[in-house]
Amino acid sequence: MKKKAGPALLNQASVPGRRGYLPPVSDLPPTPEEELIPSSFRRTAPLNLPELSEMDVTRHFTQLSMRSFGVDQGFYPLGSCTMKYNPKLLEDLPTFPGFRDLHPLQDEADIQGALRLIYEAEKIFSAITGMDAFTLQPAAGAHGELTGLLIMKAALRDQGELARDTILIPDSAHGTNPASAALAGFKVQKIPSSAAGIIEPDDLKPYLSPQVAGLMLTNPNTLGLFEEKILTITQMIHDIGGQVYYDGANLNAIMGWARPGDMGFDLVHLNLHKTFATPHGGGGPGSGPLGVKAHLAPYLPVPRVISTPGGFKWSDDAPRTIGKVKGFWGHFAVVIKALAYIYCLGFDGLKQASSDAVLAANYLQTLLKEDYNLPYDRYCMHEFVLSGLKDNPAAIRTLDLAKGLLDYGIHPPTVYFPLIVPEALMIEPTESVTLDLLDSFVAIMKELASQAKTKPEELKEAPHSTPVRRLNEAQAARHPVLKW
Amino acid sequence: MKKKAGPALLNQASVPGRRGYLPPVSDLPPTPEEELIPSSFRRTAPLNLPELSEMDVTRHFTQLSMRSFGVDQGFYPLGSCTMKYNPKLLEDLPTFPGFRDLHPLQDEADIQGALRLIYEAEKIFSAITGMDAFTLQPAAGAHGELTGLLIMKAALRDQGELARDTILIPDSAHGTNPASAALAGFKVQKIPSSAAGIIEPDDLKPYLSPQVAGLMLTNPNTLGLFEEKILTITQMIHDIGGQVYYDGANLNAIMGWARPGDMGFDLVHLNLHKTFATPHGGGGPGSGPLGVKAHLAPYLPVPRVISTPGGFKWSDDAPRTIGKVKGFWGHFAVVIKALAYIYCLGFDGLKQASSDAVLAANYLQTLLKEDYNLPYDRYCMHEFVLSGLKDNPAAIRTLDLAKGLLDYGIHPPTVYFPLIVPEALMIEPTESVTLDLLDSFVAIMKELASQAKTKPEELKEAPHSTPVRRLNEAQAARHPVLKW
Amino acid sequence: MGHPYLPLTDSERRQMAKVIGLQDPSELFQAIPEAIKAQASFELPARNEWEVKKRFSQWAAQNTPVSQVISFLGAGAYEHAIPSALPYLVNRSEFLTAYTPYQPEISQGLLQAFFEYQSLIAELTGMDVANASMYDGPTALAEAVLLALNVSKKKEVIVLSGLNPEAQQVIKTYTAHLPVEIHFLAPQDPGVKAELSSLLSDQTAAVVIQYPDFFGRLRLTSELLSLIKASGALSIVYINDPVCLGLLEPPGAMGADLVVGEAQSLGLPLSFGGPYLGFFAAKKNFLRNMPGRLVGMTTDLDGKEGFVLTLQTREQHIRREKATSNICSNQALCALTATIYLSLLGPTGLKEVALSTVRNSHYLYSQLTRIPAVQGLSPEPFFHEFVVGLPNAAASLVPKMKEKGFLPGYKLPPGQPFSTDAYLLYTSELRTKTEMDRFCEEIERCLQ
Amino acid sequence: MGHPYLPLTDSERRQMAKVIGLQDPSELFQAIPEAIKAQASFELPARNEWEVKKRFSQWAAQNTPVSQVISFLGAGAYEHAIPSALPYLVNRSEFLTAYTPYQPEISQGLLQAFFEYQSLIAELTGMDVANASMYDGPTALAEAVLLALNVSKKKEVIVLSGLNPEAQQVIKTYTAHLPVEIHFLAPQDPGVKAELSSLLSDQTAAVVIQYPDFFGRLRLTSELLSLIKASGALSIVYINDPVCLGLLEPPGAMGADLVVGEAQSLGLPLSFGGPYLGFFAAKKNFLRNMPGRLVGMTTDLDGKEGFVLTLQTREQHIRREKATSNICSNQALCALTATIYLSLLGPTGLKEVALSTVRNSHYLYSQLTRIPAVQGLSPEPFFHEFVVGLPNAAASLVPKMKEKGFLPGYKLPPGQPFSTDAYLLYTSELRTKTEMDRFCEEIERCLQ
Ligand SMILES: Cc1ncc(COP(=O)(O)O)c(C=O)c1O
Ligand SMILES: Cc1ncc(COP(=O)(O)O)c(C=O)c1O
Repeated sequence: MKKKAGPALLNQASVPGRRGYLPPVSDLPPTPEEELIPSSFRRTAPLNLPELSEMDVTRHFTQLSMRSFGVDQGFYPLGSCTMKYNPKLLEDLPTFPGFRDLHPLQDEADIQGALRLIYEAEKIFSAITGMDAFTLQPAAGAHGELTGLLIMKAALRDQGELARDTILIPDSAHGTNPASAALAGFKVQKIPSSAAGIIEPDDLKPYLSPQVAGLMLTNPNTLGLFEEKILTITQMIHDIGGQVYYDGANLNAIMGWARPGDMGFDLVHLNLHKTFATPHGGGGPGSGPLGVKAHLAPYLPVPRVISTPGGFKWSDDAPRTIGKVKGFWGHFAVVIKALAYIYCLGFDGLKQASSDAVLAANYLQTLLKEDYNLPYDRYCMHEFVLSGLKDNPAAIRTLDLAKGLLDYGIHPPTVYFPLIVPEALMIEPTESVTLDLLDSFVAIMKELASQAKTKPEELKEAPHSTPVRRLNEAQAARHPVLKW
Repeated sequence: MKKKAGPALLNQASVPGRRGYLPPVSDLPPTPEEELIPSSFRRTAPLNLPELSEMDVTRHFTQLSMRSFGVDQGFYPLGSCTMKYNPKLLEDLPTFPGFRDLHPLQDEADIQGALRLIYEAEKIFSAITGMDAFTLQPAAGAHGELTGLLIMKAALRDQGELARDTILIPDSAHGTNPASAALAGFKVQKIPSSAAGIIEPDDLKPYLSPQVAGLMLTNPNTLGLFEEKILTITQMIHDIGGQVYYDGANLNAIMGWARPGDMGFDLVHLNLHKTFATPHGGGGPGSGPLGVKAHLAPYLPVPRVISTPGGFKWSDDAPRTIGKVKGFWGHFAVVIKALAYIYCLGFDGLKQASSDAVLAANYLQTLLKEDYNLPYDRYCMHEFVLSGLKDNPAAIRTLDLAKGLLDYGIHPPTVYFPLIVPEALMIEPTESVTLDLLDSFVAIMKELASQAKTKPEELKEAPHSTPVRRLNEAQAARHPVLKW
Repeated sequence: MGHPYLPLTDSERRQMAKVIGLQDPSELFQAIPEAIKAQASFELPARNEWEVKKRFSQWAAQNTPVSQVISFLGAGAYEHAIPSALPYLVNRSEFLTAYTPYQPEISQGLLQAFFEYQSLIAELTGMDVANASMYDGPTALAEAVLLALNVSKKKEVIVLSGLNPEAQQVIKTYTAHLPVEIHFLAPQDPGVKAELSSLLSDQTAAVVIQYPDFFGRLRLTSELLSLIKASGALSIVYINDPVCLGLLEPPGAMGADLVVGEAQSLGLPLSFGGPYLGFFAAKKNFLRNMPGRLVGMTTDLDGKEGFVLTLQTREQHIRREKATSNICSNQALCALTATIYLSLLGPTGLKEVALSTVRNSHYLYSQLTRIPAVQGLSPEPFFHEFVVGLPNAAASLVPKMKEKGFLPGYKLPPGQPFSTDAYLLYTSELRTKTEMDRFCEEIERCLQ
Repeated sequence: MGHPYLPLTDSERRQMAKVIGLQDPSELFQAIPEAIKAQASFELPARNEWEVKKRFSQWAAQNTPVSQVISFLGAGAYEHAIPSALPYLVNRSEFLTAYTPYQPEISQGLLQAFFEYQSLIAELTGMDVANASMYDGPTALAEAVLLALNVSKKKEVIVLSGLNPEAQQVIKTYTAHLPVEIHFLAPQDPGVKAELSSLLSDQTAAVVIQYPDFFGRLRLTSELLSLIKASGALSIVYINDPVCLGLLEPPGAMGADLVVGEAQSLGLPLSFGGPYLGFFAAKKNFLRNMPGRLVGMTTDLDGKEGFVLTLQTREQHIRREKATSNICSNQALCALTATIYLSLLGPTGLKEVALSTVRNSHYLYSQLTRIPAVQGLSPEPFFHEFVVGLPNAAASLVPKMKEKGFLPGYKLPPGQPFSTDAYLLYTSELRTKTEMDRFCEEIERCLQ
């Protein structure tokens, strides 16, 4: 007898004849199927979906939720992911029937409020980033990157500059940057970070060739360090005719303090699901609006919302557009949430949020570097990267520390990223912290550091309190079982 | 360092200056308080409420929820409480602005839909119970009882029969029955159950005196047994001029199969939070509508909803009414849910629900009586009462069994009630079960029976997997700490 | 039948019947006399979720909720802004679908929340103890009156004027059969104290006073409470909108014995009158006479802190006819709602809401009473409700104002205590200056 | 400042700065050049929750949602009834506020749900494997086309007529910079097969066909797929409303290589176009070329069953520029929604919905085409969408019908593939006979 076992798979729980929902059905006389759809198109084998009652379904997914962990459950200092608190107001707004039940192809007369919302969101994102125009079409950060890179590509084609086929990307960058560049048909040239963890103009120089289409950067970078030479860097790229792309994943460090547009960036994507508090949903949906400077605005995806004396309208009038990168107009419901978050904080609040996020990161960095290696020992921005334990006779790995945290009800930081830091532990507390929470996290991290010496075997076996123990990932990849 | 500790009390988590919600505030010029409210009325000491951010509050109550257990979490065979599944549709309906934001004192013209709903609910409750009129005012079952007993009292007063001051109540009855009778100014006379667990007319006879105002009964009774002699019993009470009250807590056993009105009952309350699937909310709110036969209808609380050619109206025209038993009109939002549940099932569904509830109870009774004492060994209705283990060398108590179930993620049955069964375990599976669920419950109960012999000490120390172990109730009562 | 709310399938039913030894589950109903069974059926088709939703939407659409108009209607039920976070937390199914926490080891969350609720109510009211909830304000008050009668063994209760009419009626109903006398004071202005002292005697079990009263008046003073105490009677303070306590002196600090009331305004929607939330707070010497459930702090076998239902020997399931009350199901989820509301608002938020309502009411009163045809009937200090006379407007006023999108308050029954066409107006924190100014203009127009 | 979304207080900030060794937190921003800082500010006041809610309510009120009218608008986004239980479960904060389940030990719930999603999509489409979601249908299709190009190393793709126009545009955008040719077939009727065989060559990487197509037509047959296979090209089937698969033969059973599409109709609201849910299913030989996340079953140290993200070496965070796709955040919560939707509906429910939409569409088509001025343009077998010509109605039709409370479908762009004023109409399971009859009457009246 297994005590408190997890829920069986849906198909195992299925019992023929059970119903979970009686849908509304056509009230027409029941014409037989075969008179409607020729038999050659109809299913031959029965459809093998689970058959469950509403209670079965509710308990199943409730129990699954009880084996999951979100920001509402506890501290989630997952670096690069900006796991801030998601205000509940945001969840209410997209359920207003005027938004929820709005069809994307309705007439302009019936969607004035929605168009207004898109218009306002684009304006405010421009103000926050210092860009000239925005599209809300991209579905997530990586999709924003792709959109931006396709725009760069299209502009190069118009300029007859297709020989510029290389994008420069720092070695600390997120994997989506090179992947997006490749998808947009570019080659990727890795740029090394300096010993100080940032890009030195001198280090960049050797890579500046006529093949360079542009540079992708996030600032602060994935080490949590502000690229101090940013004005020089963007200038250098512009000087050779390249564009500079800002990966907005780290915008939470600088809202209200600095704008990518003012740093010289030509394109910026936002991760609404990071910076603007829309929930991550277990992996998505996100939203990755892309902003550009005026010279690239003609390439933005269509349609665009324009304001006219007769009201808001869709405009397809963009001969140089790259076209559409997604069905319809983007993750509208996610944009609603982000916009509401921005309105609630206002300029001062956004600035304070960044200030708090940076303060919290530095507070942790100050206290944790006593026991953990801090490869770049300077003030960080919203996150910082540790490199394993200082005093580590038992060779405890970052993975062990992460699993150890699970037993304290804390979501571990990002591990083994960025790739340039060995045994990386990337910690981003965000502004959604209290001093108590930070202090208790420090205490737990210190406890783990001491356990690493006193009970290393226990730590190597962690976690101990989760529904399953460490899982065999090699087996999963060697013998993929991807469905029941 | 406590691993995964529960959340601190709100006041302990409070930090001065923190805000959880910025309410909308008056946009008038800020007249100083003292000009509005004389200082003698204003607070002298500061108000010591917790100061928390929205995240703090969300995490606090989310973590509290994670230390609680409802029907959605798992099996809940709590006898007498009818812990059936609460369909989610029910939760949606009261949030329609037309219901949620309706003020109880609005004009009749503005509340026609609400009055209609009350009218329809009263009609349908009458149809289900076989009564002539209903009031929705009572807040819960016990309140329905009080209302009914006050009506009986008022009728006696009108008949000059105040010498009838005694209510007969079986020894198996729920505590609210005698308590309600006392509150309504009656004396309580206990009636013994027969060896077969029901009321025998011959046993009742000795108690039939001119002092008897009436009899309170639930049928099936709290042992889960149908009072087979019910027609004789109600006749006997009527013959001596008494009224018979039906405690509707057990109506889930007989919906569509039998109606209290047809059994001879004069008054019936319903527990919408049991029979009609409205959630229990951790103890309430319930709703306890009271139905009466025509001769008692004039005494029902006011106002009543009446249907007129000009629409639905409130009527206070009831000279013999007992008045109001509650502010406004009852638990309107709970009534909405119950009515929706009834519509979803229809007559056939209600009848099937009772049939399934009874079938499930008998299935468990059949399988559990192998290892547990079954004091009344006959077909039960929707619930049955076991009396401890059959083979019990280690003197394992019902309490130990209950705590043992907690380790399997199952809510224990009701224990030590009804009072007439030693070591009672009162099991009510309801219709919200699958055969798998029942079989796994039986397996667990058998496992406990075997543990009682093989590992009695472990069972006496159960639960082992809950956030706290057995709690010291004596200490709590001896040294009451009722606030922080 | 395959119904979403009935998980068993026909084949499972057959299997189960077989195990029991039956041909058919219907045999289980053989104890019911055939004559009864024959009468049980009635006509009611099953409907799917969508149809039911549609029907209720239609009924909802036949109502005009206050959120669609500009409302000045209070009179015992109060519109307030409800924080978005609140329903998300209250509706967590661990709370929503749980029963009373009789099994403390898996109910620590609910128990802690109720303990926190008790603490917050005690703090708000300034009292020693509070229970875990009552059905609503009026029934909480009725039970407080019964407590006073029981404890004192006296037979008279004095109810000062200005008590919520619903509460008055419930007190009457709850005591109609008892050999006691409830004096409902006529609302004499001024002279509460004088009249009260003339009525108070050593036969007085308790005096009931609402704060602020039904007409918004602030009449509770420590002096009045001392007078009551001196007579040997208990003072029972009734509060209908505890938001006021963000600003007002708590009755406990003035010496009240029992403070009970209606806490709908702490985050519960209007919902056409219910469910609401009764609260019950007392000085500690009445602890063992209190109705309702109590949660206490204790320790587990390991000495770890935890919570349990306690002092259950007062309750019906143990003490039966000798219990302090018959209450069993209470308003647990509503108490949780109030706890979350207060946690979100904190002292500053609650005070802001209270102050906004007062600021609005005083502005509106001053603007309305500038209109010649409007009579100001709230000369005493008032909180967020006040009374004005709108003579000669009578029948036509309300419909006219409703056409303009206003709910102009509660029309007081004629005579008592105001002689003219008197309206009771409430101003929530949601009302804006513009709305109030437009309201005054329209009232003036209507009265011309 | 005390803001609900900013838990730190000023005093905490001071304390923290001190620990770091700072006078003021702003010193942490000294790395930012002053010139940049000076430009950063813009005008935006903070607003409280209530004000924000009000503003969005007003904007919502400026829209006319399909739930307020009788809509025949589909064309790629489909109105369906959404079970009440669905949002309660999806919005459990453990799901809603979690990140991608990189830590499997505390994410078994999410991982199991995604595993179940993969299983259900594979079952519905009749394919070997499905990933854990894509952004939406059009991007899923674009990635399928890229997969085919990459795997085959060929340079041509044929897109049969009747592909959703949004998807057509996204394919174009995703491939514009590549040295490949995408042939969008002109919609010749009949003759798909003939034309396709003339175009197919050993240079064809893939053929894309929508099922049912944008015009509701059922054109996918095993024969067609065999023809494609014989040429050495991959077949990519695009599905825009998987509800259809409650009734229709799954493309996998007919031999499709890749089946991708848009699953908005599985429980996601219209939401003005997003977020929706792309799905991606394939024959198992394409497993290691698939984009997106995959969840696999494995065991833990004790041999207990569990779930992990697997085959991550295809993904960007490991393989960087060599990854099969750049996708990182996907549509996890939407995939969970579809999983719950399918669990609630089951095979019977899904078939009922599918059958109802077809029954309605065929009835409406037959009733509309009885009207002399209406031209039936869907002679082939069609599913829940069809095309009619409403010549001479042009500009005035839509406004007139909207006045009567109808959304009369999607006006197809002129010319392609229909020469008249053609409208594409969708009939969800929510449409009733009465609604459709009234609609026909009004159309007839409009056309007179
Ligand atoms: C630095 C950085 N860039 C880009 C991304 C990709 O964003 P998304 O997951 O929204 O596609 C991430 C997400 O983790 C990131 O951290
Ligand atoms: C048999 C019986 N009668 C009466 C009641 C009291 O109902 P309520 O809790 O709704 O007041 C109960 C509740 O447990 C009960 O089981």
